[in-house]
Amino acid sequence: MSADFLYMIEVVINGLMAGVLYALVALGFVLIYKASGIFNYAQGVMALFGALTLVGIMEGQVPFAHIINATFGTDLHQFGWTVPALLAILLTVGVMILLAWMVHTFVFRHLVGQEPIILFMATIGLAYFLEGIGDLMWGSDIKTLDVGIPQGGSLWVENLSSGLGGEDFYGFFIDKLDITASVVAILLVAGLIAFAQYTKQGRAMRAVADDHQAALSVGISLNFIWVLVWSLAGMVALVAGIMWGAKSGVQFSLSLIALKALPVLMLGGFTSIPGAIVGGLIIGVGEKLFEYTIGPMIGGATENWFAYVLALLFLVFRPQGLFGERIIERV
Amino acid sequence: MKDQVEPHVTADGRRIGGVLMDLRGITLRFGGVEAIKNISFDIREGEIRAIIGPNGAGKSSMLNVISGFYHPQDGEVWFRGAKRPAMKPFQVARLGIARTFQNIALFDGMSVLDNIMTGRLTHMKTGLLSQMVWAGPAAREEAENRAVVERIIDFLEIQAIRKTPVGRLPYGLKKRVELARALAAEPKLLLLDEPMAGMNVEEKEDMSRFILDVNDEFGTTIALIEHDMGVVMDLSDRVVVMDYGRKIGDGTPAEIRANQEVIDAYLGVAHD
Amino acid sequence: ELVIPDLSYRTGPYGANGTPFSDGYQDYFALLNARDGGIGGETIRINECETAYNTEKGVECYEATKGDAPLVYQPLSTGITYQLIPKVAADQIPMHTLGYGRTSAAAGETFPWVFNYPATYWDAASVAVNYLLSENGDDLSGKTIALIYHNSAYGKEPIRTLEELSEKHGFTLTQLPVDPPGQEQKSQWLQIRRDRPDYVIMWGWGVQNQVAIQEAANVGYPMDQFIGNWWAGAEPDVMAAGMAADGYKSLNMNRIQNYPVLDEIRAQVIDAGNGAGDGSNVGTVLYIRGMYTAMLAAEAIAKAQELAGSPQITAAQMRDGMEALEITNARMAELGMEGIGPEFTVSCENHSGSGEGLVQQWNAAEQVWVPLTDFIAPDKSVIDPLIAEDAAAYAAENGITPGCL
Amino acid sequence: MLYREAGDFKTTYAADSQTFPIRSDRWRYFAVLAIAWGVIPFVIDDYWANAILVPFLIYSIAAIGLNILTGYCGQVSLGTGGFMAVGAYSVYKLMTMFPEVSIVVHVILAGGITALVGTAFGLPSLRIKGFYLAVATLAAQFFLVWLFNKVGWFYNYSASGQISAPERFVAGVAVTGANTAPWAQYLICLAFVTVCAIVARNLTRGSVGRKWMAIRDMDIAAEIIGVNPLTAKLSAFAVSSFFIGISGALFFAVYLGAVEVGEAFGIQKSFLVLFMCIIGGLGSIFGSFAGAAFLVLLPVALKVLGVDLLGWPSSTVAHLQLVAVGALIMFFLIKEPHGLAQLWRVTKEKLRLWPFPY
Amino acid sequence: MLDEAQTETLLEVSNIEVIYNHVILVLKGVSLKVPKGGITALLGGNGAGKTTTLKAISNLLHSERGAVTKGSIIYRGERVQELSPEALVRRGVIQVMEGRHCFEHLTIEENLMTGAYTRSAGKAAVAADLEMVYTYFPRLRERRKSQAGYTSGGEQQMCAIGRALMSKPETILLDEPSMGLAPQLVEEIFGIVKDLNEREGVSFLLAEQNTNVALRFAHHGYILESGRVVMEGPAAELRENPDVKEFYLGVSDAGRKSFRDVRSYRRRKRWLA
Ligand SMILES: Nc1ncnc2c1ncn2[C@@H]1O[C@H](COP(=O)(O)OP(=O)(O)OP(=O)(O)O)[C@@H](O)[C@H]1O
Ligand SMILES: Nc1ncnc2c1ncn2[C@@H]1O[C@H](COP(=O)(O)OP(=O)(O)OP(=O)(O)O)[C@@H](O)[C@H]1O
Ligand SMILES: [Mg+2]
Ligand SMILES: [Mg+2]
Repeated sequence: MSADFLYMIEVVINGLMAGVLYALVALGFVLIYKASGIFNYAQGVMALFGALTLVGIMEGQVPFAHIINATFGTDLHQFGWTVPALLAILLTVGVMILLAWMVHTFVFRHLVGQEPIILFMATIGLAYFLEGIGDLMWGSDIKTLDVGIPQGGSLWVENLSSGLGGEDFYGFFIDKLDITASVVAILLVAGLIAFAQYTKQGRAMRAVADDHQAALSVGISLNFIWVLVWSLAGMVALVAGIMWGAKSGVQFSLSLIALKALPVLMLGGFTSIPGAIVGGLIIGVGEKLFEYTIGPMIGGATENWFAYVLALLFLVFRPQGLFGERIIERV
Repeated sequence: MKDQVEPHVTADGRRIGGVLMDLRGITLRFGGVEAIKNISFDIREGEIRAIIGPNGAGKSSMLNVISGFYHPQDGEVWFRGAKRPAMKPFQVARLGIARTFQNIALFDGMSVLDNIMTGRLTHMKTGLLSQMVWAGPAAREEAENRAVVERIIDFLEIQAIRKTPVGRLPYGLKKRVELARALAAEPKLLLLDEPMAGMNVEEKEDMSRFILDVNDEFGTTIALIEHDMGVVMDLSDRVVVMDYGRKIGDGTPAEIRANQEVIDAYLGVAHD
Repeated sequence: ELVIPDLSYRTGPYGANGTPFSDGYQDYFALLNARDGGIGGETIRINECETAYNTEKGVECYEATKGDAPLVYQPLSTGITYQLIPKVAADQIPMHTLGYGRTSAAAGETFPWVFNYPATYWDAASVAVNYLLSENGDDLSGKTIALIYHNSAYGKEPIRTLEELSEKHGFTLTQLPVDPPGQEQKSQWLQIRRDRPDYVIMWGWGVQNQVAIQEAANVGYPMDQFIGNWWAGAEPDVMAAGMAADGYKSLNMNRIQNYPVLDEIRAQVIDAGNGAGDGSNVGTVLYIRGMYTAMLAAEAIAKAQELAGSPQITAAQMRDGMEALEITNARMAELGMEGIGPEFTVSCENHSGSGEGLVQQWNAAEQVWVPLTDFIAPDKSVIDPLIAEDAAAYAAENGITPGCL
Repeated sequence: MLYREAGDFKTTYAADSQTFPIRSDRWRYFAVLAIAWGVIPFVIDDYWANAILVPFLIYSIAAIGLNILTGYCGQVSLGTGGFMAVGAYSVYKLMTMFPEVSIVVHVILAGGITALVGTAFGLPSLRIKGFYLAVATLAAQFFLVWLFNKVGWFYNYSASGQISAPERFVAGVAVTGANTAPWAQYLICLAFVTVCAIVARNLTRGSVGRKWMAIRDMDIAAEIIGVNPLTAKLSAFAVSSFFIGISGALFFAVYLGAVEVGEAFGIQKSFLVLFMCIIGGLGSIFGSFAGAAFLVLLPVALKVLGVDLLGWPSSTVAHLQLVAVGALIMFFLIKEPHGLAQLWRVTKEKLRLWPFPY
Repeated sequence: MLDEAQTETLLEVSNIEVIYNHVILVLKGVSLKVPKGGITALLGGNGAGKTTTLKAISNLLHSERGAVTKGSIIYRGERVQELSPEALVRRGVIQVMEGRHCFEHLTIEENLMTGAYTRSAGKAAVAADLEMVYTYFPRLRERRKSQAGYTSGGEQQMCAIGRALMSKPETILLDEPSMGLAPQLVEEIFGIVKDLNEREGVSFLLAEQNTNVALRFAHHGYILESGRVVMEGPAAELRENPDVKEFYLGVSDAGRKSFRDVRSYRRRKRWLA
């Protein structure tokens, strides 16, 4: 096999892996959308917030140190202890659940029955709010997150495949972090599908998405369902935050990964959990291949827009995304 | 073969003309569900034609076929003596077919007046540029059409709610506004999908009066779906009965009332 | 009292970079106030305004602070610099854009109010190439160099110069743009992995740097062939990759080491509770650069006071001070920062100083940047014509008749 | 009775469909116009022009434009930044290619070019709806930004890819370039705002506006009663983009003077303008102004409060500002989901009943 | 026939006022009682406030920006105004909303199953109830795998009622159950109401336009106009009231009028609302 072709395959494989990472973010969106019709723009910031909190807890940072020091003239920064990763993750999950509860109780409970765009807007407000709080709480410097996920190219894969294509081919490059992310994503997706399809809460969640009022009228507790779903989404965000944080450090830009998840959502369908994964894979491969093959001819940096254009092309044929629920149009 | 009744004048003095719309062998499927199975019937100029049948029989689907929203897999729609080609709903509307909807489809964000004015859209022609400056043709056209709409508002006695956002209106008034919107189009053929659902007798009487007046004064042909047998029997000239997508009866109210198949499938006990 | 605005950014995507710089900038003035009672007897007041690296907020900050008789602006953003170039000229307030902004502002006759000493982007590109030349026995022919850059005005700046240089020295230049913020660079690095260029030069900022260094490590690109410009060579850029970043190189206009002045700052500013930040940044690359920038401003103020003959100076006098600025090794030593930057002088024709920079390398085990070289001079024979051309175009477009004030 | 509508009779339909059918509203409107044209230009200074009024006016145009598309026609768009960029780059190219033509013409032409581009990107709206469309418009946003960044022709091959506005005059007064007086900047923007607002109001009260609203409220029903969705949606995209293009052109030429596309017209801009529409009130011209004012003033006000009055460190204020903006957005939505315009309407209803609670 | 004097009052609404959006006053002091085991009808024209009353009871007003500003709602001796709709369902009060409100994207069967959301009874009991609903509405069984959004109006109405039954309620607030149903089905539904009432002791509060049928099945009736109760009494008495006859039943002394005749007579002036 020619080296060029093999490199192409490598790009495809890496595209798939990148797609999984996008899908991790997209999953959180899907959960909330499915349960409430809320298009949660804050998902990216939630990932940032989760990762920040995790680092903060692991390193024993004093939350709101700047404000405390400024107001009381103290000089607090660290508690002086460190927390093992696993325990810290559990604590962070607790924080995310608390966050979910607060988000619901203080914001979305009061917006039941509003139009989707209003809810969307509220999530943007939430994004600002969380971003500010995250900075105030943990500081805006760049943090490194190390929960022990292996990183770097997998030598095993590289050695195994290097014989395939002569001396111009160095073997496939696959990042160990990506492999981990894929495994985690598959587990998450399987779990979430089971939840949505086969549990009473899962059904209630879909009911709520369709008609808040009617759901209330049959005794579904919006409060419970929404807190549940926001908690789940918070946990998914945390997972995404951990993966992306390990890649690029924990800092503001992490919140912008939401933008990478949007085309994935659009392509997979806002309401479909498997759609998030499939969408992620298609987008990942599509944008990487395009950048790799066509990109150099037209000046590169095409990934951002190409992902959207690709998703758009799919939508023209299926306006609700590949796996989204059919949009019911009747009179 | 269809019965070829000549144009005639009814007992109460209304003129019934020739065939306005002719539906021939309409079949409509949704995936596995066959909502309409090879149904044919016609609607004559000037008459009030009722479509009745149990729930899920395919009545609303039939109206949707007529207004071009559903495209039947089989069958032809003839309008004013010509076969109607496949059309988009808005093109059908421009032919002069207006309708109301079973689940009220008003524009919630607009006032009653604006809602009814949307009914005039097929008659309003000034372009974007002229509207931008709002002088001359645009303003004139607006005023002219407004006058038509005001007549309809007076006619339907909804002057008081003219400027209210329709979202806030109670059900019955919404139905009336919807009727007003359809009337504003000055249609040849008016399709009414359960215009009297959710009304009490008094309101039904009002509605009946409007329907009769429209039919009488403007000579508008009306096809209506209704579950209140009293209304159907009193108002309509001819009735089509559907059941599970099939046509099980077609004739004058008296004939329908006596039709055993209709009684079994729909009416239950013979209705007074 | 002398007013120095500080258009800083401590939030937003680049907040992690803006914070240490601004801390250093402010702390140095605080030190002057605490230690010397200001400059020439006049205390210095910092007027901080948060821009979030956003041009509109930058303009708002400029308008909000300019009524306060500010002496010099220093926006730390190429985008904001472009907004302010015409404005400062109209308002007659000097602006200092150290190693960023519009390169052709070096042409002081066209841009009398803008200064970009001690070096410009184009200098940086040339310094990097000169460094590589010295590494390769003055011959780069047949080599390939990949430029991975921030896909913005800032990132595109060096392209012109590098293209000229590639022609002159016979190396092949490939360009790999990365859309900001730059979290996803897989395709770029797979391309690098496949093509194995001899060197990779990076023009990045913010998260792009961290990801690039991480990805370089992942694909096994040799760190010592990977050179960032001076905005891609600070601690946050390399920390995320941990040990894998060991050996990464970058340019700098400052030599990073523990200067006596830093101890003074710790003692007299931070410990006294007057620090702009919590003190944790003192001594880092961007902190030192901020402090260095402040020092250059302070020296220019001193010069201006000398020229004006009074301690209270106006913005116009400040400009004259900047144009007459002279930084010598002796003076830097005197200030407790010996060798922190190149020696240079400013003149009406040359607002960009000597253009020298050095190469430093990251030692991940010790977590320090180690200067590898002395200050390297750029190839002015390539840069100067480019500057002249660009300045002429600007002058023509805006109806400016170049000349000294 | 602080606010009255009664006793204000109309005898013709034309009078009833005028812009402000209620007399007191009309007077208020004239008063605002009089102050805007007759007073502010004489008192305006650099700070008010550059930091507050000029951006407010320009964003108002953009918000009106987006409101036409999103508020009136129900098509959520996140491509506003990209369309503003089209306006900015068009006006730049026109200014440099035809220096002798008046800038006013250039700005209008830039609006026209943007309208064409907007219409093209509006085509998918025929198939794609709701948030799917919103996300799809991001394709326009990212693609346009990429294009202007990549193709040298658009920025006249300048080294950094920035464009900067040369000096141009209207009636002998500089309106672009460094030497523009604040009142000149303000007045040219005000002129465009006034015309745009009137045009928008005219369009939205007539049959075109009703078509848009019908599509927004229930597109299927609209089609069945005779609205051609193709022309309705595309005309909304065109008109909306026209306004947005004008605002982009002014944003570049009059306000900033120099822009870099990714920075000035990035996705954040799209969001910002959308916020303005929603906070102000979807489907309301007044709301567009209110939203623009709110979001231009709020950060400035918070900063003045935090840094200047309370003396907090600017970084803390910057973070708190995010928190406060976020919290206020949520608070407003909870208080009144239909925006400031609706808040005003409800207040009027209350005033009408005053002093009785209902 | 239910003996009114004997039974306890299950639900008591006293003198409530409801305001939408802080400004629109809709109910102006409505009081009514629902006795245990009774069928109580709430009649009145469009916009009289029937739906609003029901929503006030089931606490669904909140999400429509409406609020009860005065008066009290007592269920089994407990003030329930501050409860969540869900808590009310758990107490056995469920509302069938006007205008169907099915979950469009769920299948008919899934819709029905959501009705059992609050129940802790085992799978078997739920399955048995599902079976019961299917027996009441065979049409639903046929369409059980279709998405509710694609079923006909009448089918959706059946689905909504069936869904409410799935929660094994003690009191059902039925809002216009007959709307859009074929006459045969209307009879059937009221038959089911009667059946549930008599055999299972379910109490009903029934908002209806179809006065004729409603008064035939109800024990007690209230007539609402413009947010006030203008008349109340046992159903049988109401049926005989001449005003009710004329305005709500459409019969005059001369028997049922034809709808064709409406154009030819002027209505008698009605009582003041
Ligand atoms: N969400 C709302 N906001 C404002 N006003 C409302 C709202 N809902 C209802 N109303 C008003 O409250 C009044 C009573 O409405 P309601 O729906 O209770 O009447 P109803 O008796 O159920 O009528 P129908 O038989 O038509 O259903 C109406 O005038 C209506 O306009
Ligand atoms: N778009 C669609 N997709 C799938 N099935 C449909 C669709 N529209 C209608 N149906 C099915 O077709 C059948 C007929 O529906 P239709 O709405 O025409 O009934 P109808 O006679 O109007 O009944 P009702 O009196 O209850 O309104 C129903 O079983 C319905 O579920
Ligand atoms: Mg129907
Ligand atoms: Mg009702």
